[in-house]
Amino acid sequence: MDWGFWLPQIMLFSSLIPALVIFLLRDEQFWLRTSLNLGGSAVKLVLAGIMAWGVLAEGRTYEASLPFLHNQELVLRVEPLSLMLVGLSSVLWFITTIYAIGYLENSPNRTRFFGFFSLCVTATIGIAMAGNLITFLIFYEMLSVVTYPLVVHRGTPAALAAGRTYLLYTLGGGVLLLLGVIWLQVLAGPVSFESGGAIDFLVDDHRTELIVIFGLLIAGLGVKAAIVPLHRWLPEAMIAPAPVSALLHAVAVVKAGAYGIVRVVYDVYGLELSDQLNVLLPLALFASFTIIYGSVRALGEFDLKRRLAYSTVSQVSYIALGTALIGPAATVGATVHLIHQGIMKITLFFCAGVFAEARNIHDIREMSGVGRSMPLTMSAFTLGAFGMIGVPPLAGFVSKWYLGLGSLESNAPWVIVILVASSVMNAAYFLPIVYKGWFGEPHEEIEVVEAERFQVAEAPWSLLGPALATAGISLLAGLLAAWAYSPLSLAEIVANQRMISP
Amino acid sequence: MENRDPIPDSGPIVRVLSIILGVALFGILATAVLDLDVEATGLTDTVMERIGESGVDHPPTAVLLNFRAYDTWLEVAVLLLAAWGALVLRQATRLPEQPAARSPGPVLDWLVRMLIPLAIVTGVYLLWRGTDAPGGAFQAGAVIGAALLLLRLSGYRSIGLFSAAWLRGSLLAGFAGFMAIATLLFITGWTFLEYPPAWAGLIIVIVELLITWSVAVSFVALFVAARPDDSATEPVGGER
Amino acid sequence: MSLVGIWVILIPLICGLAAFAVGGRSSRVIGLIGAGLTFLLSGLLVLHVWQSGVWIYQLGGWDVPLGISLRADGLSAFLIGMTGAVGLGISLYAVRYFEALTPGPSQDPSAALRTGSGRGEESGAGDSPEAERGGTEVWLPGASYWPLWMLLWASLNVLFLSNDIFNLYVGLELLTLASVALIILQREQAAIVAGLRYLLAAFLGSMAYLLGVALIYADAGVLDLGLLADAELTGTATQVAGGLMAVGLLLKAALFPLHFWLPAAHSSAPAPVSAALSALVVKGAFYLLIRLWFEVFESAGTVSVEQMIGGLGAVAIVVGSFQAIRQERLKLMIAYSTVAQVGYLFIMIPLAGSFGDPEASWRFEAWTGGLYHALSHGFAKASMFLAAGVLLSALGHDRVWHLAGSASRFPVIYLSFGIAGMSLMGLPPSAGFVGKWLMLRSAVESGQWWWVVILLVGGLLTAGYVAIVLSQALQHDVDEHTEPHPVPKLMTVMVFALAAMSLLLGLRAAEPLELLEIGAPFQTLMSVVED
Amino acid sequence: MSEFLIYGLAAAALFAICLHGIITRTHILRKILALNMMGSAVFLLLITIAERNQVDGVADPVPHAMVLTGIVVAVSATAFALALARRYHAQTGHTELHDEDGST
Repeated sequence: MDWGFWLPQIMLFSSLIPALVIFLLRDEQFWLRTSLNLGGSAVKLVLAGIMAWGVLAEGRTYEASLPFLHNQELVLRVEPLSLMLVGLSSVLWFITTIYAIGYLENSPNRTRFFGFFSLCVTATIGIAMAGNLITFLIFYEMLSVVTYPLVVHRGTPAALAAGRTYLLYTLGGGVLLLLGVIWLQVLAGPVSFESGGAIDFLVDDHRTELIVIFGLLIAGLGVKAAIVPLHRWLPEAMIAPAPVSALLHAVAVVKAGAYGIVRVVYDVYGLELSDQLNVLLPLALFASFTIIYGSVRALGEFDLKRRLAYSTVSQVSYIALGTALIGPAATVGATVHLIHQGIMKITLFFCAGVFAEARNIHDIREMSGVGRSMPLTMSAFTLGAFGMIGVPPLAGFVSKWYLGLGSLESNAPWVIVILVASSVMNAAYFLPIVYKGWFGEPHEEIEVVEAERFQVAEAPWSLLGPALATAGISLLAGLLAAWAYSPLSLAEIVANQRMISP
Repeated sequence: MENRDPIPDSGPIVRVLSIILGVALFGILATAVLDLDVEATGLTDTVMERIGESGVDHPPTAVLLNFRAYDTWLEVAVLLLAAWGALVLRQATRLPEQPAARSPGPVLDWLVRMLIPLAIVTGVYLLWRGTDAPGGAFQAGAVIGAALLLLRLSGYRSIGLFSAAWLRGSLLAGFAGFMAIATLLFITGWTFLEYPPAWAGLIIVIVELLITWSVAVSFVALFVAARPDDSATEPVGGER
Repeated sequence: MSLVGIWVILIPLICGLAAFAVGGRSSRVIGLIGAGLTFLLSGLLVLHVWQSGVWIYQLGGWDVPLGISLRADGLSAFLIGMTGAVGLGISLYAVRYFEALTPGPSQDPSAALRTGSGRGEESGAGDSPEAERGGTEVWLPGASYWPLWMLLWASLNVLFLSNDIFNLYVGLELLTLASVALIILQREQAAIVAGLRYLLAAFLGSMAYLLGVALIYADAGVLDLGLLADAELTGTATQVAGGLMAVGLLLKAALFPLHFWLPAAHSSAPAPVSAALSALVVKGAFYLLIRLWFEVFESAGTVSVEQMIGGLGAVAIVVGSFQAIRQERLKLMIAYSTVAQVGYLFIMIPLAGSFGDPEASWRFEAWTGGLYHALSHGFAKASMFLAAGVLLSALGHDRVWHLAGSASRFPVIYLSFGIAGMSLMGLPPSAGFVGKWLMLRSAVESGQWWWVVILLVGGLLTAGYVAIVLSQALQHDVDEHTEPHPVPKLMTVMVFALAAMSLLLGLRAAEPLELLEIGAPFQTLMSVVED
Repeated sequence: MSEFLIYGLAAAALFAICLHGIITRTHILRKILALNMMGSAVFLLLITIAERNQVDGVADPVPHAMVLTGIVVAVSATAFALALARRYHAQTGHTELHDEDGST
């Protein structure tokens, strides 16, 4: 049996099949559904481990090509860059599944929720493993569609309105991407992802077209990556249940956009060609503006999830910014942030969900003193927040460090200013929460029962555990950054493959 | 329809536009007609060369029932569908008797007694002539159908006598008979819709007979079934 | 094996006639057998063409031009295959659908399915004398449905296989009459008007087509498509004939502004009939137009005419979609969606037409893209109409604004609706995406940017009406006062199966696309050039 | 002017007139009649063609056959349309096509 061919497919099916079976179940069939979910995500996790071993230790590449159109195949390929997103989604899906089971117990329409949830993971994994542009496009669009039912899951008018906004943005982005992909394929034939890009032969005859296509592709991807001015759907979509916000809107959906940008710049155009076409500076400017704008807006939000959402807007653009800088350190910073941002942000969203569930806290002004009754949750939150700010030795620090190095390498010192400004603002919107949570006076409602005032009353383990786990991972990712299998090492491999002399 | 009010037609603008359209269409069609060759032979020679193999002498009949039998077969299906559609419209499996059966007057009675046999003879003659002169199943069917209708209209029992199965059988006979013969021959190894040369004449006559009967009954069924149900004969709420 | 092309016409006819002859409840057994066999035969025909290439058969053993020939190339097989699969799905659905209509001792009369004219429903029974009902035999809509549906199916196969322009006229009429008879099956007032209008429009279309046939015969002296294609006609008479036939077929295919008859006709019929009309019958006229346009009138076409037809398609997309968004009844919305989707099909004409380089590969790409879109629309639209039928029979209405919250009661129905909607929007992974992808590629390659814009905007407009339905259904507040009637599971399964097909055909399009290449008009053009 | 052209042009004119009738007449019966007549125009053209194509006094039988087939088809459609129209009239009392859209 040719494992290189089958593993990527099994990887897809490990979430697709549970999704399809779950749709056939009734809401009450809790155990069957839960075992399907956990089983699927466990299988996926194991497969991701096997492939990580294969890719990192044995230098293998897993690839499956399936016929699709004339001379156009669907390609699933696992190499270091895809492994980053594959690994991230597999680990986080497993953790989020546990969290979601705890979170959605007894709420209506669970079958629908978990079915679409697994479909979203399938789409994300597909995006991660896409070996050519059309495969990427297919899963990218699939992700847009299958997230919609999750956004409107609560079925309230606000959720439906958010769903409309979401659809409008993502479908609109999809149209731009589709046009870009088709145009590029018409010029270049089927485009597969190759380190360093494979379309430089077009530059002499089709320079302007290539620039326009780049704009279309980035605009289409920028919607999901929430680059200003295409970001508006993200805060709206926070109406969704916490596991959705956590996995999808902190990780899967925005990462799909950011990952797409990384792919387009590195593996479709290639840094050299992108540089030659002068398209990187505009991308860097948009990304920088988004970083600042997101932070400023986050400062102004008092709803916890919305503040986190604007923080996501800001943080995800680090990836685009790093991609737009030429130099190995910047590449390392950009790709490692794919993972780091995901782990840190999901921790924060998990905690936000816990606060909302256990204490009905939605506004940060209500968080005063919550650390006293929920110290573990608050610790996880603190770790996530410090990571976001970039406090050493947490994961966020590593990302920012490499991005800073990269900006020097590529003679763009102004980027340092952006990074510093953003970190200051990160601190400005996270530290007050952390401070209040630990040291603020507990809220009146909790004061009602004086005896319980300092009593520890954490949320159930199914909610707390995942938050602690991801917080731990984000700590380890920073501490063990030098380990051969850390995200950082992986990012260095990725960067080495795509290295060009600046 | 009982409406005797002047019938309003479309307004002047539509009329003018329609006239312009009509004139333009005529212009276009006339150009096409003028473009056609005034002399040509079409498929005349081709048909005449092979008519000996067809089993009949009259060229159109040869084309209809042999060379292009497929057309004819399907056309019987079209008629069947129309009659059937009318039955659907009535939601009935058989047709009613004349609602108020009244005794025909002596003159009508005499006329009917004279005309019915005459019509049947005419029909059979038309059918018979079809092999070597204009005529054939449809003309014959129309005449016999008219006879059935005449019976009905003058108060005799005709189509209403048919049981549901008989009615269906009669409507189906032409199409199904044609199909049965063709399918049997096809199963036994002949090309679909090919007749063994020796039997061609006979097969054509059988098919024509069946079609005649189906055509006659279909016409009557269409006429009778088109009549709305008696309870619904009066317009609901009058005109407009 | 080589005779499967005959059987695929004969079997539905035989079963239709048998169902008619038997009548009553047993007709559905025969109908089902017919559907199963026809499905199998359609599959065999596809296989045969796939393996042995173009199939030609001289009926009655008379060579053309004297006789009529049947011909199955990739395109015919493609559409017969689609008809087979969609037809089987519709048939299985219809078994249960019409069962519920059958008055029986155990059945609550109010449980009868409604076709949803939305107003003034006439009591079906009791307004004609008992004697007329044939004693023991009772009038059953199902008993008439099966034979008519089998005949409709057969006439589609007749159409897809015929290679003779006059025979195609007879086939078209067969199709029209079967469709109208099915529309009026429950003879609600709305259906009668719609059926009458449809019949008149189709009749007018047939007359235009027939006049075209007469002119062509006068000019070329033959009726066989193959011979006509070889004759490479270019004269004025041919051009006029082509125009007449095209207008006639456009009327039957309901291209804007000749679509006026479609929404009422497709929405007032019983659900299995609506599905067949929108998914299959419209494709019949479309198929014939494509055949004639690219094979017979190939050399007579001009860029301006092609662009004009494409323009009508574009207007159809925009107007149809906006009308669909405005509709308050689900079935009407779906019917207007057909108007818009038909517009998509006709964008193929300018793309595959004579714009730019006549030897360019984009022409073939657009041709396959348009046909793939037809395929995807076939499955997706059938699923949508059947889904609407389920909702209508369960809730007793199909008013879009009163579907709130019904997604939790009919999850599979809405899932299928969503999948079918994806296919209509052209979102991957779906068959609609493949069609749209190919057409877009062709438009970009040939530099016809205006069609790119239309194709993309059309997808978003489609999303508009699909999202209206889904967001209503996903609402939390349930807008329902009465418990919905239980709906047989098989109906739901069929809705899902058809939607799933529209998805699966988008995941593996290589083989169907290869099938289309067999005997395709552009290939013959290319081989002629090579010689 | 040859006989062929006279009849051919007459057929063309009849066809155009019938189209005018279909568009402008609102009474269903008249529409149906106009459609039926339109068929006659086509049949006239076909017969003219058959006459033109004659060889040794034998007219081309193929158009003849087409006319015969066409007549049956047209009669069937006409009869069915009439049945529908009568039903419609009985149900509504209208002699013109009406529906929600108000279009004709």
